[in-house]
Amino acid sequence: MAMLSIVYFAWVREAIGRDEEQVERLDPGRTVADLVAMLAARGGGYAEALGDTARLRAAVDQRFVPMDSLIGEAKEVALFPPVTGG
Amino acid sequence: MAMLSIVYFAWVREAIGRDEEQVERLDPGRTVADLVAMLAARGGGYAEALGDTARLRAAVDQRFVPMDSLIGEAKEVALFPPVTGG
Amino acid sequence: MKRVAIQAEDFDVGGELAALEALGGGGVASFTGVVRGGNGLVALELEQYPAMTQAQVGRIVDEAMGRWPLLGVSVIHRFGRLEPGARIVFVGTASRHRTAALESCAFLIDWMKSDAPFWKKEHFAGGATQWVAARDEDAVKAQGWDS
Amino acid sequence: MKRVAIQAEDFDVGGELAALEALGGGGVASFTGVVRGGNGLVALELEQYPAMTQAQVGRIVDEAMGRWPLLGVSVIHRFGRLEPGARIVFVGTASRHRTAALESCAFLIDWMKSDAPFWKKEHFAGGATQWVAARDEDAVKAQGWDS
Repeated sequence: MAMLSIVYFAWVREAIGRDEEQVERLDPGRTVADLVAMLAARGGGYAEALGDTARLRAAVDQRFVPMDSLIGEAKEVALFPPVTGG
Repeated sequence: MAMLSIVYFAWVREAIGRDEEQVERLDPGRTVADLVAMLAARGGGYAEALGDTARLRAAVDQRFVPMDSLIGEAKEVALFPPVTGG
Repeated sequence: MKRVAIQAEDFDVGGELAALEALGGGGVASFTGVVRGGNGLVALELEQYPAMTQAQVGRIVDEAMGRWPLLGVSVIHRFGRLEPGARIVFVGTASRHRTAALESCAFLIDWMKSDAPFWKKEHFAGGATQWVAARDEDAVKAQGWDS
Repeated sequence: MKRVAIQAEDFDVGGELAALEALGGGGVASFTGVVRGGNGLVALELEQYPAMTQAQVGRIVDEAMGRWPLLGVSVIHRFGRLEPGARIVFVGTASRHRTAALESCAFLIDWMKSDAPFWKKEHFAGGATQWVAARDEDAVKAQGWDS
């Protein structure tokens, strides 16, 4: 079964308590926001980290994307706070 | 008798063949342009270097000034081409 | 010349600039970012998204080289734990035109400061920590280059 | 920190920048001008007006420090005979604000390039020489900062 990697950074990573995990690949019609809602529904650190999408940014296969982007056939979704640069 | 130093730079210096000379201090009503005309009237390298004031720039006591500035009680007048910086 | 380095180690600014000077363009501009102290800060911890950083920085360097007539660009960004006074980021640009060198340097550092995939965590005396929030002004500044 | 040096000798860019980094501002910008080769140029000879140069450069540095919130400025300009690849001029600025560091660096190098009392003579292979003419574009650029 095809899997999707999810990677977390900064306080998203800290709240969830891990920096990477694998989930079953979603229906190609699902968006990043759908994935975030699905993960937040787990409660606990997930709800804390992912409950407010306004505080989150995402990348699909190492490209920044808006939350309503389709995940499609991507291999990796990254969820993180707005970057703070150098 | 009070003297005025005149200093020359770049091709003005080369055409005149010296980098510095002393002249008697002029009447306080005289301008830099008057001094230039007086020197150019000597002919030779002076005429070559100082004949066309549009090609010249000046400083009085180490301050850039327009050609119609009064020399007044200044101690040093510098005559040179437009600067070319670094 | 195009050099992008994402590294934990410090770097030699003089050496980076000498390589850019040697390209023969006549003008080299640079910006170096250093960890600022104050408010009891004992260290800044920089986290990155390694799979993304090198590619993203490379892409923005290509964009700068397309926009300005540059002979060389060097970008270095550090990650890990950095104490006040430590260098974080360096951008160097070489061109025959000083305006091109200066403007592209400003463009690149604006992008590095607002869009590069790094996150900063402040460590204070006594053990308190805090993730630095993104500053809107940086995003606005970087967008100013889009048009 | 304010440093103005008019000298024949080369200088250490890394060392100059390290002194500016040490001021704690967080941002250091620089521009280095290097003699460009080409067209058979074997050397550039820089003549200055010594009684004027140091004071003039000091004055423009003071002006930059009044206009931007700077912690330090370093300006170095060489005179004498310089071969292609040699450094001619350096401007470094340190600030808490990277825009201030970058803008003041651009302001100072524009001034140095258009208004500093230096004259350049080109020496070519075969012995020909030519005084470099002032470029109008430099004067226009420097004036752009007046308002």
